[in-house]
Amino acid sequence: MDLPRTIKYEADRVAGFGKEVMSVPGCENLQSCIQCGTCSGVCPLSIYMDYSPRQVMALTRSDFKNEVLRSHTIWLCASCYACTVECPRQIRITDIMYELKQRAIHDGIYPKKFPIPVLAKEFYKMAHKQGRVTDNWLATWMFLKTNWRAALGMWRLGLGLIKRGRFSFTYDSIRQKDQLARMMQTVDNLSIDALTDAKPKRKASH
Amino acid sequence: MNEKQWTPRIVAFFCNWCTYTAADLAGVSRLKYAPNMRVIRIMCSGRVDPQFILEAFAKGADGVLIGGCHPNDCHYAEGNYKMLRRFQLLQRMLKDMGIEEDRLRLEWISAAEGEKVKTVMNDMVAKVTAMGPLGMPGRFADWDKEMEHLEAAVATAEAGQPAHSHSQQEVKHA
Amino acid sequence: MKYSYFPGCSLKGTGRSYEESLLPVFKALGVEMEELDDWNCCGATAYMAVDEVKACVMASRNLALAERLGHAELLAPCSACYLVLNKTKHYLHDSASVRGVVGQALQQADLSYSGNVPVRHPLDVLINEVGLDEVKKRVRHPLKGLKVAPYYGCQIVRPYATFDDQYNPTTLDRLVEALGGSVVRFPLKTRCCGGSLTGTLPEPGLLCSYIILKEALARGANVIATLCPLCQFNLDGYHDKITRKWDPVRIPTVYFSQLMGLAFGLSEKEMGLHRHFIEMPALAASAAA
Amino acid sequence: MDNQRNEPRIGFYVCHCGTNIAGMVDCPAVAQYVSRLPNVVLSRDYKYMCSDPGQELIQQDIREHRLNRIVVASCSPLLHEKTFRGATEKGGLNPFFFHMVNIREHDSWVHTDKQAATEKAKSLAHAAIHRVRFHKPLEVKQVPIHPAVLVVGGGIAGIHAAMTLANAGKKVYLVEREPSIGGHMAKFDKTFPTLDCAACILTPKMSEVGAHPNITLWTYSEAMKMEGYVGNYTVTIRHKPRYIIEDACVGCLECIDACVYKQPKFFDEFNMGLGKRKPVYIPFPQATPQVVLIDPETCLNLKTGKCKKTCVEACADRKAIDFTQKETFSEIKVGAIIVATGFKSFDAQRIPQYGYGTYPNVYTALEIERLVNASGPTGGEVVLRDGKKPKSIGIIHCVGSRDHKTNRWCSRVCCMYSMKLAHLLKEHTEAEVYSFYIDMRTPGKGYEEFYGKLLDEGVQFVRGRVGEVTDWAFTKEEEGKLVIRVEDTLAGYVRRIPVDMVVLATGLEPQADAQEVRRRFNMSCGTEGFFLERHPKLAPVNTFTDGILLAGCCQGPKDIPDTVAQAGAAAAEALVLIDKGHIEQEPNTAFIHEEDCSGCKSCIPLCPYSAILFNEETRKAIINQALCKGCGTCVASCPSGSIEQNLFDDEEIFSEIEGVLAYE
Amino acid sequence: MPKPKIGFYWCASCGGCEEAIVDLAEDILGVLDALDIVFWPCAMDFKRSDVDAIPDGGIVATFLNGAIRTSEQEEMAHLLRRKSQYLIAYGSCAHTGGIPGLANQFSREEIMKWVFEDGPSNVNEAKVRPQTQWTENGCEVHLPELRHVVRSLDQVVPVDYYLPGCPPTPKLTKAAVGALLEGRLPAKGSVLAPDIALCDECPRKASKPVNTSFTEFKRPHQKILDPNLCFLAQGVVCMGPATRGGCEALCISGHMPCTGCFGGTSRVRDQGAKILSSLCANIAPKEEDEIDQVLAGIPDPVGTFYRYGLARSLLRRRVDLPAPAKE
Repeated sequence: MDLPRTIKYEADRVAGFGKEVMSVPGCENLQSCIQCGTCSGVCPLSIYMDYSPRQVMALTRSDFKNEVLRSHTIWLCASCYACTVECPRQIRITDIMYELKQRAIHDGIYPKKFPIPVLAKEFYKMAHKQGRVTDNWLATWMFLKTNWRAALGMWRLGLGLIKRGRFSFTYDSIRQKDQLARMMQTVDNLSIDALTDAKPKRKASH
Repeated sequence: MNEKQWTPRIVAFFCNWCTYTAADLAGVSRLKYAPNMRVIRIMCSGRVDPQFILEAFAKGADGVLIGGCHPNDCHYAEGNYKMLRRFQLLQRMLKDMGIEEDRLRLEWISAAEGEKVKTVMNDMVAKVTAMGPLGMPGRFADWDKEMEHLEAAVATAEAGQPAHSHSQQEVKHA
Repeated sequence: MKYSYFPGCSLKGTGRSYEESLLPVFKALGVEMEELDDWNCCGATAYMAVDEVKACVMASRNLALAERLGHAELLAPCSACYLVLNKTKHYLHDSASVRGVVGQALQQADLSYSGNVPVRHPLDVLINEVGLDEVKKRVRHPLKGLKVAPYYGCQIVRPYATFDDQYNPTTLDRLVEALGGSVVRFPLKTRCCGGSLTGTLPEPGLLCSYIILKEALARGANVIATLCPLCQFNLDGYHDKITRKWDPVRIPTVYFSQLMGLAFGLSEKEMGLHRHFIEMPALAASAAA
Repeated sequence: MDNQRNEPRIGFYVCHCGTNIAGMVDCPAVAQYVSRLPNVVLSRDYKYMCSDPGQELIQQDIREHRLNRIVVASCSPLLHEKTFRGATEKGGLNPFFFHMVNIREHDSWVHTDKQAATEKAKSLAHAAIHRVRFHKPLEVKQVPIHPAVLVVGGGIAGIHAAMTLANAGKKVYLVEREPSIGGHMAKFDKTFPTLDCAACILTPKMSEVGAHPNITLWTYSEAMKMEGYVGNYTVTIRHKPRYIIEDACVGCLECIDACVYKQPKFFDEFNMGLGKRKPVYIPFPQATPQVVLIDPETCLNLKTGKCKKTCVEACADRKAIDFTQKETFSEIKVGAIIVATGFKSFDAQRIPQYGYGTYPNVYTALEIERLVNASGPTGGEVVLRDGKKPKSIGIIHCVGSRDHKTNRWCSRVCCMYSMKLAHLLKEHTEAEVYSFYIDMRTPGKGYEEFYGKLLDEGVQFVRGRVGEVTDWAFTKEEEGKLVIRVEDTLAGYVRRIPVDMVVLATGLEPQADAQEVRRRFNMSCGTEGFFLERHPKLAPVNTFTDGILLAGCCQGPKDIPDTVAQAGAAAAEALVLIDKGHIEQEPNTAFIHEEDCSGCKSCIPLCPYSAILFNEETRKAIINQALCKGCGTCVASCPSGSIEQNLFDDEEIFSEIEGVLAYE
Repeated sequence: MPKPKIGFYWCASCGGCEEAIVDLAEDILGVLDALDIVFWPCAMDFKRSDVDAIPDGGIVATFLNGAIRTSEQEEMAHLLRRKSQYLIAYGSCAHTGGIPGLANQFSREEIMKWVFEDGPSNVNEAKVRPQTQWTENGCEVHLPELRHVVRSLDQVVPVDYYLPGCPPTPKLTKAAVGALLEGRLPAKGSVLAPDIALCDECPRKASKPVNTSFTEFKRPHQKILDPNLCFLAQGVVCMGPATRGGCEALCISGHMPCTGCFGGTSRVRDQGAKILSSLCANIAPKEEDEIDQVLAGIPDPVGTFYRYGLARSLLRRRVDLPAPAKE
């Protein structure tokens, strides 16, 4: 029988990862986490998480980048902000989750067929391209990309939506798509320096 | 100090009971702030003579900060109000003399507000840095340069004569 | 009273009954809402997960459009839009560099944003500007006997709770009472409905919805009132799946604006109630009574 | 000493303070810099200037190098100015020829750039060197002290301080605003970790206070106003009407039985509302003084004037009841004041997710103290509000402690008292008891052992801060219960635990009127609102106002042993003051040169102590040195520069300004 | 033995100080008995060459009035310094810059522009300005240059004594001359007037209440004033408390508040700052807005507190004015 080893060596850490996350505005307070577990205690989704939010905080602070970015936790966060509001150290946990999600997408470290990051990326693409998001199409694309069988399971809901006039057959979009594209291009062109105190790293990645 | 990069010099007058103690607290709490402030301890902000402020500017301060107890909390009942009133007219007068309002600042900081000492110090240093040097001694020297030509001539004329050596104390402020 | 209006993608799609009910009800109350011309996606939740700065740029375009339109305040009925627009305002206020990037991007569109357009939720305006007295005056068919579980969801009170208490909000409770309905004490009023998870990872998402539906029934409610299109969709659209997984929890979830419309004497059809999966059989009877 | 009047010969010392200063300031470089300044005869750096050898060094140098001015650059003058003045004096100089430079609190501890910090130290030292040239020899003033002491607050701290002083033969006024002394401790059932009966140890002390010939006990009274200065404070005390003549009441309590209200029906403050009382009542059986009082809010006669006054009948010849009583005031003179005003228990409703005030079976710890107390409202029987016995109980720690949204500090006693309550509750109910903690803090004699005992007793300790207490059920067994949702951070699971009773271990916070009291006694408050001690280590019971001392939880949360120890320390400090018979005053007073004063009177209204008088004969102003406190407001305001201030004279400050702006 | 020689000269001043010397009236005859006036261009026909001819230190004392404003004045100050054993700054302008010193609130360009172009009484369409040098009929003509900064005399050359006042009173002048003749001179650098503020000799001194507690400030023309009551008691700024006495309170007797021409006492570095400090500390209100309301009664603090002393004050000149080279 193969027993997995649970010990962590220093080599498993990605030095500087925690510091980097904590240097992002809004994420600084993570340094003062006292591991009380309030975040997990109030999280409606913590019951499904592989690491509890508290553990994600601990792992992040200790530079366990790969473990954090691979965890389901960050993708299960539904952004209800309960943890952020309750945290006795006023750590903006939801924002840290966003930060970790962005890093996961940027570094491509997430379960490939895991549907949530795919939804995020599809959402992003559609919003980027059309200026608006047509939710039923978004869902359709997402299912096709991850698990087309699941899409089949959704047919009843889709049909219901169509029947009730809640299904849009066309893509909604804004008129001035070019304007939006120009704006996004500007962001892409801005040097990293312009963002040092906000988003220290990447340009958009997709 | 070598002229590598200018950083402001700010003179601060802190009252013994509140603000000076708060600055001590900031120290005990190991809060970190900009090193540009030079604190002079006085017993009460009411002791701050406007002459001190003008003198500080004239001697090269880029800003002056006065720290006192919060209204109604003065150790000596109302010294801080006396300072507040002077401050309001002085700030206006300084503006008429071409010194920006932000170079003179009055803050109420209680003995408990070590954090506020840090914030105020950093904020004031940032603001004064943005305004650039006031550099009064240098300005005095620049103004007086227009007399150099004549002084030189006088010096030549007097060479060898012991009557009066015109070292001009008043003129050489710097 | 005239406001700029940012419907957001949902109110044009699966949540269109929200808009269909909100517009006539506010009109009846004398509140004018002018839709932003060519608004774009707010940059919501999923977008933020990919690029927060760009999400800010998306949101800022809308804020700038609102500023150009000139009405003092912007109404955002969707909780996610409300949150993202407000969050962007905070970011712009707090971070000079984000402000810089956004400013340059806006320049590309000949737009500018000075930070001066408050983003408010229609419920906020209803309670604090219009006032419940005005609402009461227009009630033709009080919702007598209707037991309502007021469900606020998460993003309207967290983390930028401005018009209501974040632990125990009461604005919706008071509105329902003004309409003649009765409110059940509902401890889950701000619990998450599962949000976007329901569509992606059915198990956790559905459980969230199930807990809310089940508890509303346990508290004796016969309808859940909500103010967010995603909450409405989650609580309304998945009854069959939930029933298959756990037990039957059949209870309708409607927008507060729909309840208002019914109380004002508008028809179910006008309020878009026919678009919902779970209809409200008890409501017609009680409203008529 | 001619030495002192000659040309200044300055000795300069820069202290390393171990690495406290030397770690951020290049001390030898500072000494080197100063050595080149005018009038500096000697400039040294040394590891610990405040140490004996450091002080010895100064004395020796004064003698060997004929120094007549001393400057030490080290920590804050508020800490060691006295020390170095002493060394200067021992060296044979007037102590006021010393000046101190703060390069620790104001420099090395707050900066991160060694070069900039060193630069700053140099310019601060430069200023002191400039300034000290103008120093003059000064005499310390002596003022006699009034030998009585006022103790404000009659909790265990106030009681202990008052007893200590009274036993030392001093006159003590003990003022308590509640109708009885005893404070919070009187409400407790047992005390940790020994489980002594709180009443058994407190009650005898209370009666002793009541009977002590040296103590004037004023309950239901408040110290309203304080004037004067150390050694000579005048305090005004307000006595609220109890509608009972204290001297006439013998504590027979017959009036209570006789009250027209047959049953107690009003909120009983002492029992946190868990019990009821009548309009005429005694707060609790052991109350001191044993005197009843009448609550005007509920007394029929005081409210409506229409009552049979059966109480008066019952009191009969003793005639202790007086419905015409009004509030009165007395004025006392004391030399020192001990402030022991205690704490306030955190209001649990401020954390709504724990359901206090919403769910009837959520209690605060103080309520449980009464509930488990044999003399409490239930006679010590622990029952829920519906009369049922709880089968499971959850105790939540850190309610209103260690929380940035409410109170950031650790309340220090909650872990211990929670365990005490866990023990008592288990003892009384045999229920399953859960204790939810963030970190278990048991730093005290016998405390950790107590924790061990509780573990042995089978209390379920769960490490995790509770997310919420709610009444919605997910499973069958949760129905009808309160559900605690928490992450068991040690086990790594989120848990839902249904219980019958929830106990909130509320933290300690400053009294609601702490700010007012602070102003009244000229004290400072820390960030969190507790009264600020002069120095956290070296002067923990002193305040920045001489003669005002602190004891107990008004200074910060502490347990009973620490409170008593601190009260003893405060009493000792008061004794030191009083027994000396006089106090020495800093000679930083202002004075007017008669020949310079034009008699413009500008200064006169500015003095907060009315120390400046106009001499009608000479038509000039004069300053009464005994009244001057040295704020310097008049000095700054004299339009003709005719007022000087010792230690803070114009020339001294001007030279300091010039010094701090001197560039190297 | 020849009579000691003395000189009088004026720089940037109004001529009032010259009047003051004439105001010695018949006493001037006594002066003439004892002294020999060798230079007094205002009253007698002396030329610079006359001064050049005197050996260095050949004049016992020169009374120089007026601030130093032009290159010529500066040159004369140096010349007279060299020729005199004692150089006496006579009157406010020489002492502290005086009224001309108020020009230190403006740059030279601003002043020129106003005086020669924008002033309402100007007719100068060609915008001609005086030149320091030009040629007329083959002759080169020179005019002194206007300096950018107005200076007190001691900011240009060392001064031995000061006689304050705008102008100094005959009594003080006489006393100074007397002291000079009798060799009873105080320490160098002294101001030859009492070192005590004006209130000491003010006829209204007794009428000043202990607590002025200002609730408003008025300028003298805004109010009908009680001729017997202390001005400060009436809410009118009087510089008396911050101003050296010795003037015999002439202005007060003329029912005008003191404007400060004698300068501060020896214990004060900046007269304006001192009076500001004293007045403000005695304002009644505590709220910032209300304090500002009271202070609004002093619309021009620089002009009020530094009417005679700006040039010699701690700040000397409006600090954001360009340096001469950069103008």
